[in-house]
Amino acid sequence: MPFENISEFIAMGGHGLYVWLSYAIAAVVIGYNLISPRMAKKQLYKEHQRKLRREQS
Amino acid sequence: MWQLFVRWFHKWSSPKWFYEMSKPWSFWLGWAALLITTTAIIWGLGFAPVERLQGNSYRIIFIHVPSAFLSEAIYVTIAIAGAIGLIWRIKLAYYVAKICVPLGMSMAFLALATGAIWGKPTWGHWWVWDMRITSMLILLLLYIGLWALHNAMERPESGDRAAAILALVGVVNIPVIKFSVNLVTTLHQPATLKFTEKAPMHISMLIPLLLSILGFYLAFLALMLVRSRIEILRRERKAKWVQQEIEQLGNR
Amino acid sequence: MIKLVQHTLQRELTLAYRRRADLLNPLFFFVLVVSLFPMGITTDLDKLTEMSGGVLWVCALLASLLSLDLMFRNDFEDGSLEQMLLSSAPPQVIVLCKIFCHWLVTGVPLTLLSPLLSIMLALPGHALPVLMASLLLGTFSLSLIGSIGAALTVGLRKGGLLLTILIMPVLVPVLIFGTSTVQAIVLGLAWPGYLAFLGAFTAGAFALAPWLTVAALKVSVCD
Amino acid sequence: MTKLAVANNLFCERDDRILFKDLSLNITQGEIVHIKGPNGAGKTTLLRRLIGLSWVVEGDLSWHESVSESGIRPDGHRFWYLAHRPAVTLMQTPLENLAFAVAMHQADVSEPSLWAALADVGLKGFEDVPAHSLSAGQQRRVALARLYLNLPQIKLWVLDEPFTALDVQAVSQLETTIESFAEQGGTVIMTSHHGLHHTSVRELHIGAAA
Repeated sequence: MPFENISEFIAMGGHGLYVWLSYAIAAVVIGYNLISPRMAKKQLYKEHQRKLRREQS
Repeated sequence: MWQLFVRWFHKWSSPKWFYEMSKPWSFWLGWAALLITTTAIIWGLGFAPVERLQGNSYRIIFIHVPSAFLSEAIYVTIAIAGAIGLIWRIKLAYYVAKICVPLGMSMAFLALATGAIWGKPTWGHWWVWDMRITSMLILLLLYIGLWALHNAMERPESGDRAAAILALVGVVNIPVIKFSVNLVTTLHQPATLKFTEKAPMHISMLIPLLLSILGFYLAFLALMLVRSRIEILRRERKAKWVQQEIEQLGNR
Repeated sequence: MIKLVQHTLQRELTLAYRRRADLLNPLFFFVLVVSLFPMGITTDLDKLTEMSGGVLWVCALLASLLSLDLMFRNDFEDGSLEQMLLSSAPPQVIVLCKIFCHWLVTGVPLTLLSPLLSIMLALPGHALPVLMASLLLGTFSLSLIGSIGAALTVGLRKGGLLLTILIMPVLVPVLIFGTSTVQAIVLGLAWPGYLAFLGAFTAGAFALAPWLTVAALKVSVCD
Repeated sequence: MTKLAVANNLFCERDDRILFKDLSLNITQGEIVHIKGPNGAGKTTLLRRLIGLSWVVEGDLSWHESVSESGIRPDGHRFWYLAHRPAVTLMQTPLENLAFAVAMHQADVSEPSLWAALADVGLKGFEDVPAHSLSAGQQRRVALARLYLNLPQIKLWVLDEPFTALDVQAVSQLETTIESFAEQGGTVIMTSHHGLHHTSVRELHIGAAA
């Protein structure tokens, strides 16, 4: 085990900033990639609804 | 054998077939990717031993290397899909190529950002004109070009074809770019992982790294399928089955 | 076929002559930007010698990028371009003629101008022939690769900036081989290898660019 | 008579709007096909599809071997295409423009015939003037001059609005030329808002009017 306790794990032997910053950016990028398909689906649905309404009126 | 392949190819190149058949695939691939990547990252962050020279900062490798690998693989995928589209006029190939662009772009960005952050504890600078970082920057620029070209075209069909041609130009150039960048950058360490020679890494670091690479690839495949399905819905709007499918989106 | 090549070259060159004001702009740009460098960075001749190759190369690259947008634009707007694609001769031949003329009227003048600017940047005299050779080759591959970008963006109203974004990353090897050649001779190292890389790159571009350009032109014209 | 071109199930859509669908088209050698339709009906697009200059139209099309080796689109040296953009380079003289058009068809035409063709369209005395100093009608005539060259290998004219910007006299002259070309066995496919008065004109309506 490289780390004895949680604070050592967070500190990463003085490199905590770099490691956690990297992982934070990774989380943001991957998170965006996971969420954006959902947003796109919603957008498609909304556009479809708008089109239906336009055709009805 | 060839006949079988051709039939398989034709089936999968039909948007409707692809839409139906890819559903379970993206589901299982997605869960597998999540499981494997989480395992790899927990292992890499908490349990892999400290590297002798770089200390704990080397733990960035578990996202840096997979994203760098993936960004190059995605560019090649785009070029191949674009070529298939240009040669056989298969719309689905263009859709795949198109949705791969933002995926590849985000991976290139991630590789670049983590590479730069890693550079600070390793070399003492946030940015070093290292061969691999420089090539990654150029790859990111190539992605931006693809994306900009696609957006600039009025008709999406023209954008598809234009981007496919540009991707071919880029993919031919990638090895030359790497070679030339290698010429000017003297300050660099040898590539960490080469499949052709024995990796100098310790096995307890190598396994989480390989797992992480696998997980990233699986996640890419899953996301590619999901996004392709949305692109099919968007571009094939006029088809009746697509409209029914969009209706159902609201029910979920 | 030979007649067609003759005709196309003649047409392109007379057109270039009649639109010569357009052609002078890249040259002025080249002179202007190169002379900005010493003012912006340093007037120390020793330091300038060190960077001269790179500065000349970057500026030549930017200057000829400026003129790329016009490669097909006029022909696209007056309809000549679609006639070229309909021609019974392979359109690749016509495109190659156009690329060659573009190089003749931008790359070659830039090269001819470079001795003057190399004096301003204190490039050693013995490096000059190598600089000019590298610029001649490099600007040709720039015209070749640039034609693909010009063809992709010819249908867009604001194609100029996009063209730069598309083509810049692909031109990195040209820049690197070119500056490395010049720097090698300035530092007294072996330079022919770098020049050979540049030559190989140009040969590759020569083989592929006409086909890709025609494919791109078809996208721009046919859609 | 030989069927020059057969097209089936042509379908075209622009911006989610269907311009035409299930359009079938037979073109026989020696006839004048006049494609009619309101603005924006897809006439130009259809013409461009016929000569292989458009990818937006779906459907089957085959050309007879007398004008096309590949069968997909007519060979470049077998036809003239007069487009909406007339391919007249303004920085060049009418003579240079005509000579270049001929060169791209890889045809051999003597200098005097070029002069004669330009004289036929009423550009005598303007041969060496830059085209940008000509009027709009004269510029159209520069493009039309190639139709007066009488090249034997040309079997087909594809004309997109050939009467635009022409005066009454030039219009009737062009009509006569088109008719005599058809009488000699040539085929003409054209769009125009102007009616042609000729026995063998076949009108084809596309778009809303159909």
